[in-house]
Parts: sequence; structure tokens; C-alpha cells
Amino acid sequence: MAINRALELKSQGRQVTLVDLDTVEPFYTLRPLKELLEQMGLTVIGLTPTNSFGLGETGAMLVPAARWALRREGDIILDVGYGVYGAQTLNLVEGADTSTELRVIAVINYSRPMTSTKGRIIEYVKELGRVDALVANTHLGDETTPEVIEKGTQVILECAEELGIPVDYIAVDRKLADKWSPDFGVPVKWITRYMPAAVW
Amino acid sequence: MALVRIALAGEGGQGVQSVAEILAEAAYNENKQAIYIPNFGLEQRGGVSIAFIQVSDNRIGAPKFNKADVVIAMSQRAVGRTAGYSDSNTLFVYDDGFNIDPDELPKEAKQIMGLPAINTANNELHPRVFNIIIMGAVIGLTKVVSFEAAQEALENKLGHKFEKNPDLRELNHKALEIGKQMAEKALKEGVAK
Amino acid sequence: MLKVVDETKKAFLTGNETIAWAALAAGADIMFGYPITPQNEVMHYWTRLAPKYGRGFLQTEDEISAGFTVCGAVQAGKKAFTATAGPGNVLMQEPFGMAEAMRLPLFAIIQQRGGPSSGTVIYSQQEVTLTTFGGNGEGYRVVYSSATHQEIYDYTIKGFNVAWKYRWPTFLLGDGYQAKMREPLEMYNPEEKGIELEPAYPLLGLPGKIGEDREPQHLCNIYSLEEELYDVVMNLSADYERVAPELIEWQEHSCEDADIIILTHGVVSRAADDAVKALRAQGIKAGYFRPITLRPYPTQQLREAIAKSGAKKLLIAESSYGQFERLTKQEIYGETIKIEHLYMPGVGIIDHDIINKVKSVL
Amino acid sequence: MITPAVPKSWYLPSKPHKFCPGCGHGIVLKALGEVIDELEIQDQTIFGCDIGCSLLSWNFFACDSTQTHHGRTTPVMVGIKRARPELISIGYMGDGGGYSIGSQHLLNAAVRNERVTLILVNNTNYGMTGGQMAPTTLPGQKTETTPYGRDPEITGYPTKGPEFIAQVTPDGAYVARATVSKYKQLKRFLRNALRNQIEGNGFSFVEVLSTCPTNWRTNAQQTWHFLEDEMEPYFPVGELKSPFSKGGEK
Repeated sequence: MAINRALELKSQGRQVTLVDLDTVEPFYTLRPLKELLEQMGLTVIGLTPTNSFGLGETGAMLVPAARWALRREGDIILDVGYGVYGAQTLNLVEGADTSTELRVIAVINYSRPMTSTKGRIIEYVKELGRVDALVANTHLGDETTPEVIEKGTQVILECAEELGIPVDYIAVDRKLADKWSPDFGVPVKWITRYMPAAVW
Repeated sequence: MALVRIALAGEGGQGVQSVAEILAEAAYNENKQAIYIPNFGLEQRGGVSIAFIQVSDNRIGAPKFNKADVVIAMSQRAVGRTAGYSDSNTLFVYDDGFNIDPDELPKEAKQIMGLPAINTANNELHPRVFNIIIMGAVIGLTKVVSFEAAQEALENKLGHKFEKNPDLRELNHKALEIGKQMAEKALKEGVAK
Repeated sequence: MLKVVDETKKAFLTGNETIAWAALAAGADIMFGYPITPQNEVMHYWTRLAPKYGRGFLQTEDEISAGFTVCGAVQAGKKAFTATAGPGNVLMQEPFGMAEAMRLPLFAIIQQRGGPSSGTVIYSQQEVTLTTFGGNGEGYRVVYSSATHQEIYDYTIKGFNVAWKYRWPTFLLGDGYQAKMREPLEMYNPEEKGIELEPAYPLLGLPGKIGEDREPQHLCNIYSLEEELYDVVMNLSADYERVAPELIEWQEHSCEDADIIILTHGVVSRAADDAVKALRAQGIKAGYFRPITLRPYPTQQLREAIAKSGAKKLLIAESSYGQFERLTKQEIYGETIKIEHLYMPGVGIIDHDIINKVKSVL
Repeated sequence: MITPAVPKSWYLPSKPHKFCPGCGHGIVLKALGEVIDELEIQDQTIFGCDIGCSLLSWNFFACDSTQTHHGRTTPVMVGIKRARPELISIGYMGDGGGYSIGSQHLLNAAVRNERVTLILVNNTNYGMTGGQMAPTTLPGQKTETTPYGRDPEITGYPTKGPEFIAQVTPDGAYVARATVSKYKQLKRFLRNALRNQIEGNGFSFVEVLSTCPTNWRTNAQQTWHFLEDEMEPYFPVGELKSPFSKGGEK
């Protein structure tokens, strides 16, 4: 999701920095994609597999530049991984608590068991701490169908209303673009899934 | 000398393993091949201790055997526990002071003999040399080692005690002699039970 | 240094005592151990003898520690060893793995006891899989399976030499019978037999001033990338395969015209040897084959024995339930000879057992 | 003498180091490097590191070093010292490696008064594996395996390592707890711990309270607050056992 947003902004001719803040034993991680994304014109703050020696358990690691990311020019996208501290991970970034331009977006996939009911989604978002908006991203990988997305998005929209925060957009796999034109009253962004290549 | 297999069994503390060790060492000192292996198999459960000794002029194969040439049961419980090591070639020896249920005795044996070892030890010598009488009996029955070699091995093992108390040496030598004669007499009489 | 054996002479010892003497003669500097039957007397004799020859001992808190202290001591350049059995062998797989990965010349004696779990303290051949291929690695080990006390003495000396020459963890695989039984053997000083002892040398704590005479040694056993580990493992494999022909040892007789080849290892080979002789006396053409090294396995030699004999059957006799057979089958994959087996897990095998089995399958 | 900014015993090709911003490991290792320089023991020091964040120090120093296994640094360093008593054997580990998976080694090395120096960095969690509960996690503290806060009824109370080691070691042992917030004291304790090994007095152990902002999810101010106001009151800093008097003399 973060990669798609970064590339979208990049395609509009903007300067974009993507920051890897995924610190809990990353299985899906930006590390293997870093070089590819840099070739695509993004600035990526994070480790690559080669320069992360000694990661006995290939786990929590933060590069110093991530701490000062918000001081950079242009658009900054912080990719925060999962973890019990939720949005508190932003404490690791200088200025995150005072920045007026920072928007904290929780990406919700209704097909994941942890966020598979209205009650669970609301509890999950509340536990994250500060959340300014949601992005609905219900999918089942290659088995995603319009029906799956419609059902999930409906529930996520209801949650957003109850939480009193907006849904910024609905993210849908580009593969479905030519056979389906959804209408949820919220913008739809067609995305490419990069994560299958991002297995550590 | 052809291979001789001896199984010695008794209660813990009766000196079964010591006797076996001395015998094996004596055989080794006479330039024979010898293997001694302490308790193995289920027998060690329940306190009956068994020693397996093999002596030969030739290289000895497996350290274990199923049937012995001589079985000596030094306690009442050991009789039943060792009966299985006896077949038609086996001399099966126990103390005639034991109160034995005939069912416990081996089904097959070349000869089953009861020796008055405990009685002799208690009345004529000292209860402590019961195991040395048994050792003498083994020599009388099998000739696996010479009497002199046995005395020498005994000296190696207990010499430090004999130094302090020379009477002990005499007592042990006497026990060895009595045991040997006891066994030879039983063999001659051929008391098959 | 005091001569360990005054002169070459016959002795009548238990297997465990033999190991202690042989380790002294092999120039072992220090033993780390933790009590477990049936290897305890290795420690008992070592602790009595070691101080007289200026050698060391430490009884550790468990087998994990015993294995890792050996790893540390060999890194520091000393000939260190340990001895264990059964559940202790399970715990030691972790340090044995470190020794495989870092090419540490560790030497260990395994006196197999019955399993699974605590099993028996008596006898078994059930630690074959564990000793050859235990751990999360590929089995880069040298494993000698001894059958006599003479071999225990010889291969303990050889084991230290092989460990330090080739830098693979090296094992003497014995068992409870061999540990506890007394048997005559010839004890000697290796030098008198023309055996040169491999020198020990440090991997850490090297002489010289860092930055002037030498670079610091940073020993590594963990990697970030799949590709790095791949290279490490492929190099280890290539090294192991290259030296394997020099390490392989086996015994064989009466195979030339055999109708049936009896395959055993360790102490069971003694019974197999007697059985083959008895069968031959009865006119049955039996052959004898015994790997002395279970790792690396005498694969080619066994294939050749099968081929030249034209034997129709291979009888595998082992005091375990198929561990030795599995090891053998993976090595001689493709052979069409019919394989029969005599499994007596945790129990001794005597010549009669093998003779009866041969007669029942011929 | 002017102390150079970079200790001589540092291995420069491995710099800059790879610890996270705000991590306390760098402070501990800087202090250790300065002490190794001052005691002039670089050439005979063997540095062994556990698995976990402490592993990132494997080539930190221009000293001979070895990597070990999870929790097994203590026996490896004991093996080295027993084999070559003239070497200075330093084991470097985290709270998980020392107090949990390797606790039997730590306890028994202490009881035997092994002449090694062990430095254990306490940051109240398993950092490298992504912030799980450690033996030292404070009551109520959230980690990835105590998402609702550590409940001592279920998981017990935090391990107080130096306290138990002080109990089991004989005279001659050196046991202390330092913190990265008091650098001079930290250095003094590390120096004492190494001096103690050099003099052959006995086992030397220093726990160092350290910071882990990445897993604590704290900014700089919150990080120091947690260290000084949460950890230090729970884990009192000081020398628990020392063959040296306050002045550093025996």
C-alpha cells in the first residue's frame, strides 16, 4: 500500500521518500525491494538484506536516517509494520508528534481474521492509537473477487462512520480494473501488489 | 582351551562383580583371552547382580551369551533369575542351604548341584569369604585358571588388606581351596537332580 | 612431557578406562564432561590420571555446556574432548552443530545406551542416526564405530589426529557393552608405532600484536543472506567429499564367493565374524562386511563387495530398529540385492542369532 | 593523556556500527573499548557474543572474537579461559541469552567462580526478534508476547540478575549493575570487572541497563524517562560484590 502510494505520487512528478518502519520480525518487508524502488525513482530509507549483517533473527533494526525522515523535502511515506504499540512506532520519528502535515492511515483488510468483523476492526483501530483515516484494502491475494471486496468495504465504511474518521480511498488490485467498476461513494485507487516479491 | 562361559549371580553386596573381575584378571594374567561384563539385561532390576565371564585361548566374539557352561546362583532369588542361561551343556550350581521351589530350577542342565558353601563359610571360616569359596568352586568346575593364578589375582585385588591383617590372607586362601575341593567332589559324585 | 605408556604392553581394561588412557596418549589437553551412564568411567579415570600428566578437566552443568566448553577450548588451540550417551548425546547436538559449521576439531566419545528417551543404561546401537546426522546440518562428521578395546584405543588416538588434521568434529561410537566390559588390548605410545600426533593450533588468541603483526580473528557462524549460507554449505560439502576417500575405513572377508553378505557395525561385528566362520564350516557361503567409519560411509567398497560376490542377499544385523539399515540404503541406492534384516533394538546380538536368521532367509 | 574519540581497540572497518538510533549497545561498547585500551589488553582479549542484538558487536573490536549460539556464550568463553588462562575472556550477551536460555550456564559459571568477564545488556526485551517479553520485562510492560502488559501472576517478576549472582558467588567475584545513563560509573564497573579477571580473583559480571527505543516505540525523551524513572528504580545500580574498595584498590 505504501509502495503504491509512493509510486503514485512519484508519477505526478513529486519527490517521494519511503521509510521502512517495520520492526517486528519482518517477513514481508521492504528490504528485498529497496534497490528496485530506488531504480523507480523513490528515495527509500531502510536496510537491504546485504547491509543488515548479523541479524540472527532478522528482526528489529532501524536505520538512523529513519529517525530524521520528517525533516526531508517532499512527500514522506512512513511504512509502519504491525506490533503491539501500533501508531506509537511514530515516536521513533523526530517531529511526528508535532507535525501538522502527518496523516496516520490504517489500512484494513476485512479478509484478515484479526479484522474480520465490525467489532474487531473498531477494537483494532482503537488499539493503534492515533489514526486519522482508513484505507479499505480487502483482498484475498490472487483469489480476490469483486464480491469479497464489496462485502469488506461495506463493513469498513460502517466502522469509519462509527469511529468518526474518513475512509480516504478503496484500494483494489489493478487486475480487476477491466472487468469491474465499483461505486462506493469513495475514491477507488487501482494498485499493484508488490509484496509477493517482498518475502524476506 | 576352548571357550568357557560363566554366569555368576547374586545379591548386591555379595561381591559377585569382584569375584568375576578377579577371575577374569587371573585368566588374562595366564595369557588367555578373557572378557568380563557386568550386569546387563533385565536381571539388574530387582537387585540381582549378574556377571558374565568368557575365557578362551582364541579371540572371543560377542560379549553377550545366552547359554552358559557354568551358572552359579549365589542367592535364592538368583536361582530363578539365572535358570534361563542353562541348557543341556550347563553345570548349574546353587547353595544347598537355599529353600528352592523345584519349578525355579532350570529345565535343562548337564548337572545341577547344590554346594554347602554358605554353611561352610559360616561354620568353618567367616561369612565374608562365601564369595571366595564360590570363586574356588568355579576353578574346581571349569579349570579356567590355575589355582596359583587365582591366588595371585586375589593378592593383586586384596593385597593391601592382607598387608594389614595377614590372617585374612590365610583365610581367603583356605576359602579358595575349600571351594575348589567342594566342587571337584560334587563333580565326581555326579549328583544329578 | 611424561610418557603415558612406559612401554608397549598388554593390559586388561574396561572400554571406558581404555579411552582415558588413549586420550592421554593422543595428547588430549582437557576434558569437559557431565555424568551419564554408561560413559562415567571415562571421566573417573581421566580425573585420576589427568593431573599426573598436567592435563585438565571440568565437570560442567550439563551436556550443552560440556559441548560448548569443548568448542571454546579447541578455538583457543587445545585438544579438548567430551564423552556422553543417550539424552546427553541429544543435548550435545547443538554444540556438535557449531563444530560442524565452524570446522572445530572437537572429539567426542558416544557410549550408546538404549532409547528412546532415558531407555536403558546398558547397551544399544540406537545413536547411529543421531551421531552421524544429528543436528540442523548435513552431517559433516567423522564417525568411527569400534568393535574391540584395541580399536577403542587405536581410534581414540586416530580420532584426535583426524579431528585436528581435517577439522571435522570426530566421534568414537561405542556402546554400553564396550564401555563396561574388560578385555585385553595393547597399549602403546603413538610415536613408537610411527604415529605422528597432529599439532593443535589456536583459531583465537593468536600470537602477535593486532594491527601490526596480524589482523584480528572474527569467527563467524551466522549469515544474513541465503546466498552466503549456500556458499558456506556448498564449500563444506565439497571439502568433506574431497577428503572422504582418505577417511573411509572398513573390514571385509569371505565376500568373494558369498551367497549372503552379513553387514554389521560396532560390537555386533564380533558376532557376525563368528557367525560367518560357523556358517562356512557348515558349508553356507556367508560373507562379512563392516563399515568402521559410518561417516563417511564405505559406499563404493560395499557396492564392490556386492558386485564381486554376486550375493543374492544382504543381511543387516543391528541392535536398533533400522537406523543402520536406513543409513546403508541411502548409501547403496540402486543396488538390487535383496536386503534382509535382524533388528534387536537395545539388545545384544550373538552369533547364534545371526546364524539362525541366515538359515531362515536362505 | 587525551582520550581519543575512537578507542584504539575498535575495529574501524566495521564502523559505523549497525545498532538502531538511540540504542544503548553503542554506549556500552564504547566504554568497554576505552577500558580495553586503558588496561592494554587488546591483543589477548577474546570477545564472544551471543545471538540477538549483542551479535551486532561480533566485529566491533579489533580483538579476536567468536560468535556462539543462543545463550551459549558463557560455556564457550569458559572453555576458552580454561584452555588458555592467559587470555582475557569476555562474554557479551543480552537479558534473554543470559537470564533465560543460558541461565543454567550463567548460574553455574558464577558458582564455580569461573575467571571470565560477562557483560549482560538489559533492555527489558528481546530486541532482535522483534520485542518479545524478556526475563527483565517490567510488570505491566507491553511487548509482542505480553500485548496486554506483563502480568507477574502469569509470567513471574523480572529477573534480578546481579542480586542472584552476588548470592551464589564466593569471595573474589565481582558483581555490579551499571546503566548507560551514568557513563563514568559504567566505565569504572567494566574496568573493575576486567581487572578482576586479569588479577585472577574470580567471576566478573556486569549487568548494564540499556535502551531500546525501537522496540519500546519511544522518542528520545520517553526513552530516557523509561530508563531512569522505570528501570533504574526497579533494578538498583551499583556494585553488589567487589574485591576492590571504593577507591579501586584491593
